[in-house]
Amino acid sequence: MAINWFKYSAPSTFYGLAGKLIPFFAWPAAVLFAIGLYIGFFVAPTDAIQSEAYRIIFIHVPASILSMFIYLIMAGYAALGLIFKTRLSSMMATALAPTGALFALISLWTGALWGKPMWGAWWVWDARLTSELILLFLYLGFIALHASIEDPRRADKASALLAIIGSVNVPIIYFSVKWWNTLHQGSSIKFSGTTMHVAMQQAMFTILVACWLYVIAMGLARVRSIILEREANTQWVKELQEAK
Amino acid sequence: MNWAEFFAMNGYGFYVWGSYGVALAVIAIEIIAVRHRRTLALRQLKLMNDSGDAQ
Amino acid sequence: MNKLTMLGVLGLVIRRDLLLAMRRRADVLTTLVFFVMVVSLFPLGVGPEPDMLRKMAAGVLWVAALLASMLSLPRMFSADYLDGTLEQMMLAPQSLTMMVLGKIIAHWMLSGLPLVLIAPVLGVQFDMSSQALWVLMLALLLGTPVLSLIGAIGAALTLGLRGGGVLVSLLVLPLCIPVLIFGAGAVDAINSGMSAVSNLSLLGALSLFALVFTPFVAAQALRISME
Amino acid sequence: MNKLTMLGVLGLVIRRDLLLAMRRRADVLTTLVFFVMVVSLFPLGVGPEPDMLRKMAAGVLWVAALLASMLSLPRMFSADYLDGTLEQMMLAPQSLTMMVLGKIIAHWMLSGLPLVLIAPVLGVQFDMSSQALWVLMLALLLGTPVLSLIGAIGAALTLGLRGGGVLVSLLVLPLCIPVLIFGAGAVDAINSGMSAVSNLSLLGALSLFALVFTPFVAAQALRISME
Amino acid sequence: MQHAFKLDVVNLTCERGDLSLFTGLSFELAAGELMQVQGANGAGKTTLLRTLCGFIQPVEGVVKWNGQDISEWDDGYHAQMCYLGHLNAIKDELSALENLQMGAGLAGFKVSEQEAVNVLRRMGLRRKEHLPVRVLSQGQRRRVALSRLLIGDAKLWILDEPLTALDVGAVALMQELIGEHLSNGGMTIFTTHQPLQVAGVQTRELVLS
Amino acid sequence: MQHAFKLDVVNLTCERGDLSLFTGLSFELAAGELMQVQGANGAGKTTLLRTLCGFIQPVEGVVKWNGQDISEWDDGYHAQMCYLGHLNAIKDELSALENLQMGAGLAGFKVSEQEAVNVLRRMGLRRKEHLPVRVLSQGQRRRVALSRLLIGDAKLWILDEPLTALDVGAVALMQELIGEHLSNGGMTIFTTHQPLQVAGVQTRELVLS
Ligand code: HEM
Ligand SMILES: Nc1ncnc2c1ncn2[C@@H]1O[C@H](COP(=O)(O)OP(=O)(O)OP(=O)(O)O)[C@@H](O)[C@H]1O
Ligand SMILES: Nc1ncnc2c1ncn2[C@@H]1O[C@H](COP(=O)(O)OP(=O)(O)OP(=O)(O)O)[C@@H](O)[C@H]1O
Ligand SMILES: [Mg+2]
Ligand SMILES: [Mg+2]
Repeated sequence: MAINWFKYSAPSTFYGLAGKLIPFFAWPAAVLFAIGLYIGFFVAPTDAIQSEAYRIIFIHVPASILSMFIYLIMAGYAALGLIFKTRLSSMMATALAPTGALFALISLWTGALWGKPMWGAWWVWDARLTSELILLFLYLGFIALHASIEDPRRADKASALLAIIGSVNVPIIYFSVKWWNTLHQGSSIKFSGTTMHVAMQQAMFTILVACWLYVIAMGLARVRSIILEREANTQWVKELQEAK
Repeated sequence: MNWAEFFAMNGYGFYVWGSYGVALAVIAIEIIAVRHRRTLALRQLKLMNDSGDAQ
Repeated sequence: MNKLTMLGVLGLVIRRDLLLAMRRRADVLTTLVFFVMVVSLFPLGVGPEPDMLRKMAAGVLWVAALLASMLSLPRMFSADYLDGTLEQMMLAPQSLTMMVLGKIIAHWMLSGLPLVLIAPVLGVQFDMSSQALWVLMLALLLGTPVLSLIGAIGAALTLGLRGGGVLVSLLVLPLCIPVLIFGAGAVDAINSGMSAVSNLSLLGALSLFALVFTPFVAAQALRISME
Repeated sequence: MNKLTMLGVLGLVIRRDLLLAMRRRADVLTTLVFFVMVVSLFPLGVGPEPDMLRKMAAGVLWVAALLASMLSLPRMFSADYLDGTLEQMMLAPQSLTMMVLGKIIAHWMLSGLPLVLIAPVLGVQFDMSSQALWVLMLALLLGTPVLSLIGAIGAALTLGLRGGGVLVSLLVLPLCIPVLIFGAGAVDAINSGMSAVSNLSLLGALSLFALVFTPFVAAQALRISME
Repeated sequence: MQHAFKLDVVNLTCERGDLSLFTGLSFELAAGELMQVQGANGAGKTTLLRTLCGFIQPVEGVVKWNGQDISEWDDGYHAQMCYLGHLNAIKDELSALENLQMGAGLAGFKVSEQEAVNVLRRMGLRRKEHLPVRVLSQGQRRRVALSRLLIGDAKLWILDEPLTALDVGAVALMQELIGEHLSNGGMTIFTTHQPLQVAGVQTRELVLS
Repeated sequence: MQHAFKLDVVNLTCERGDLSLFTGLSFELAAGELMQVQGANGAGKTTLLRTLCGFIQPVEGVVKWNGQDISEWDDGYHAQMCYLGHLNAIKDELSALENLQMGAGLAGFKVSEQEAVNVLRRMGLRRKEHLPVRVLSQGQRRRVALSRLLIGDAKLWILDEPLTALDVGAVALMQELIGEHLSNGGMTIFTTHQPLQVAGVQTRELVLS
């Protein structure tokens, strides 16, 4: 059956669709979170080297991975919006940015709390850590630019351009940071390469999936508000039952 | 294993619970913020609808 | 009926500037993020050795705070100048000094206070001890108002001049060097096991002194710039 | 008759911007003096040990160069925007990309080039070796154009926004980090007895890459901002 | 109100750069009077009005309010005058309503939301009260600025090209407002390149070179 | 000059923010014609003129120059038009003369100093040619901006409130200039809140809501 994608890319149709979809992502996310945490804390055994501290990994790694993926998806949506002038994709980009920034923040925070017992320092200027920090700056730049421009159409286009340039730059930044760090040989501390227990892998993977679902649910929920704000003057929004 | 031991996390309690606590708190805040934004949007709409009818 | 009390004027101006800032929250955040960013650039330029970073930390944080305050200075009066509001303020039957003080306080709350609050997090990145972190915060709390107060004079003098942004830094930075020295000195003192009290009390004295004299001077500077 | 050649446009815009800058020499000087001042603040904040200063030198100089360029960025388009000249430029029957390139080149000549020339003098203050000074100059010569080029995009995107000054740093600084790393890296390599060639050629590559792509992107950003 | 209000300009001389704009200018303005300052572009109209406000120090001569030099008045002079220049003195980020309330607050008045809304409606800004001023057109912005005249009880209005960007309806409204102000014992001095007639009042004309 | 010049506006719809300003607007303008866009403050006059320049993308409809959509013209359209907006597009630091020469240069013309001085004199700026524009009065600055019209051979003039801040003499001059432009086969579309009559030409009127 052919689905009319264009129909769903109109904010008016998508608004309702998103509303129906949210529970299908939100509830599984909550359940998987719970399961993942259970496995992580009660099934997975204590690590030989890191003792209990390693359990931070179950939230740290998914948050790190997602913060990077969300940037790519956001830039992709923004580019779509810029090139094909589909308002909905621009709105999706705006809706995803805060969640992405949040995951970057969680990654930094949990990483710092892990680093203290493992390395004896809250923070070291390691390549991975540094590029994660820069990623957070890129998110903040995107959000700040969008927020500073009153006219939503201009805001969409301008921040889309920024996101695209950012994603071209991310690899360059990543490699330069990596190179900078290895060149200096500053800290002798490295990520230890322990092989993981199956239960550990299961816990981490479950939480990763839960986070994915959570991101989707959040994106949809936020985009619904954005649609309401931007289309406030259209007939269909005025006729919405919720606004009565 | 008893609960006290569990929460102590073998001396790493502060780090482990600090991570999960903040992560969950941040997620909770985000959920609240998204809800709040929707409420605000709807309230604004209602205001506009009402004033529009008045005119 | 036509006169507000001195405090009334002060409150009105502060409320007004905070309201305007709330309308563009991005403004407040940008100063903060700029601060964070400048501080984080240093390790990238200097290299990641923790030892060296720890030694530099106080200096870097203070220089970054100085720069962040400088950058937010031009905004103190320029928007009001460009749209004519400043003209109207000078015509208002109220004390201009009080209005200027109000604008300075609002400026500090928006540009100085956030730096004080975020500084410990950045200090941690440089591996500072927790005692040093407390002293750092205290020093910033006492020192940043001086930056806003002295900065107001610079901002008033460069009003309406092109290139004002950099020009104001040029005028104000040299005057703020004592703040930098005492501020960074306080942290260094703690690090080398001495007491930070003398540095901190010097900062406090600077702050009080500036509070008493600069608003009046800045008001005069505004009058000169408006002629 | 009505068309200038591409190079004709480029030359006209550069000449025009340089003429304007000459009318307000203060602008050019302020960027330079800001650079000098930031660099000189560090020894005050960090303390005078020569060993440590020598190690920091390249990093501090590069960070200061980055900040000085950021500060001069908002001026790249904003004056033309505010008085309507930019509008007229977009209506001119000439390639906007070329005009933007002209403005970028003029900006670099006024804000990047002076830094390159003064840097050795400052390097001496930090007790840098003469070889390191040469590499520093070369690195700045290759790196500062990138700052102007990427900066142009930021300046165009934030055109007409309040708080533009800090906002543009926020957008552009993270993107300029590779320049900082390679630039400071080149000097460090020399200092630790290695060759700076790879760092310098990476900088050159960045420069070329930016030269090819950014003027067009900045022109698009301008169009977006003018709508 | 011990005595009627009066503005005296005695033997005023102003220069800008090395150009002498006017010399030995004298006139007085009493309650109920309307004066138009005329002159070609660059004649010095704006300069004169800004001198009356006290922004510019005259090279020679004095401006007196109720017999006393304005530079010797405390804030008493400013409390009784209202100046409207080329610039609108409104904040793009604030709504028309907030702008009016803030402006009045700085001038020392507390204005309730209802009063402010009424004033804005009178100025033809119905349904624009809550929009940020940024999105208003040139003429609408000028109207917001002008609405400040209707708040407070300034006796002396000093208006520099008040009709700029105003459409026909708004011009008529301004004439009406100035008429009311005059009949309440106020006085007005203004410049404009468009004709401005107020019913029942003889406009005095001051022509600069 | 294969055929006469023509501007067609077909079924134009423009929105600002969430406000629909005009819908289905159509008209055409031929050589020698003069059109005044009228409307109250905020009616959308500026928006219309900026759409004709191509700054604003219309929500619907097209603007055609000589039969071709202006967004499809390369620079050919811009070479044949001259827009003058609310902003003067002049540099405070430069003298009137330099401003004129630079402006012409960007538009692709080389103007000798003598020609430029003549144009400025025609605009009533004798003896102001070498002053930095910063010190000129509002009206004098506007005159500098307007003098750009006299350079080059744009067929289509788009003028947004050209008479702002001009005194009576300058208004008369503008009427004369527009008259000449029209009789040379040019066309003009403008907005103004002041009356503007050109001898021997019937002004067409376009009224926005
Ligand atoms: C780009 C973002 C990041 C990614 C993809 C990431 C990924 C990972 C992964 C996969 C591990 C487990 C690897 C192993 O066991 O060897 C790990 C461990 C760790 N991460 Fe991260 N991380 C990121 C950012 C951070 C940050 C920002 C911090 C600190 C602030 C941090 C601190 C740590 C620590 C302390 C460990 C444990 C190291 C060890 O096992 O010795 N990470 N991270
Ligand atoms: N971003 C926006 N959001 C909402 N309304 C807007 C926005 N931008 C412009 N407007 C409205 O668009 C209308 C048209 O403005 P425009 O500047 O075209 O008017 P105008 O006819 O030139 O008026 P004037 O004679 O006052 O110059 C105004 O009512 C203005 O309030
Ligand atoms: N610093 C200066 N140096 C030289 N001349 C100056 C300076 N400042 C102003 N002028 C001149 O002073 C004159 C008076 O300007 P003013 O703004 O008062 O004129 P105006 O009557 O308001 O004109 P308009 O009708 O155009 O607004 C102008 O001719 C201007 O060129
Ligand atoms: Mg004037
Ligand atoms: Mg208009």
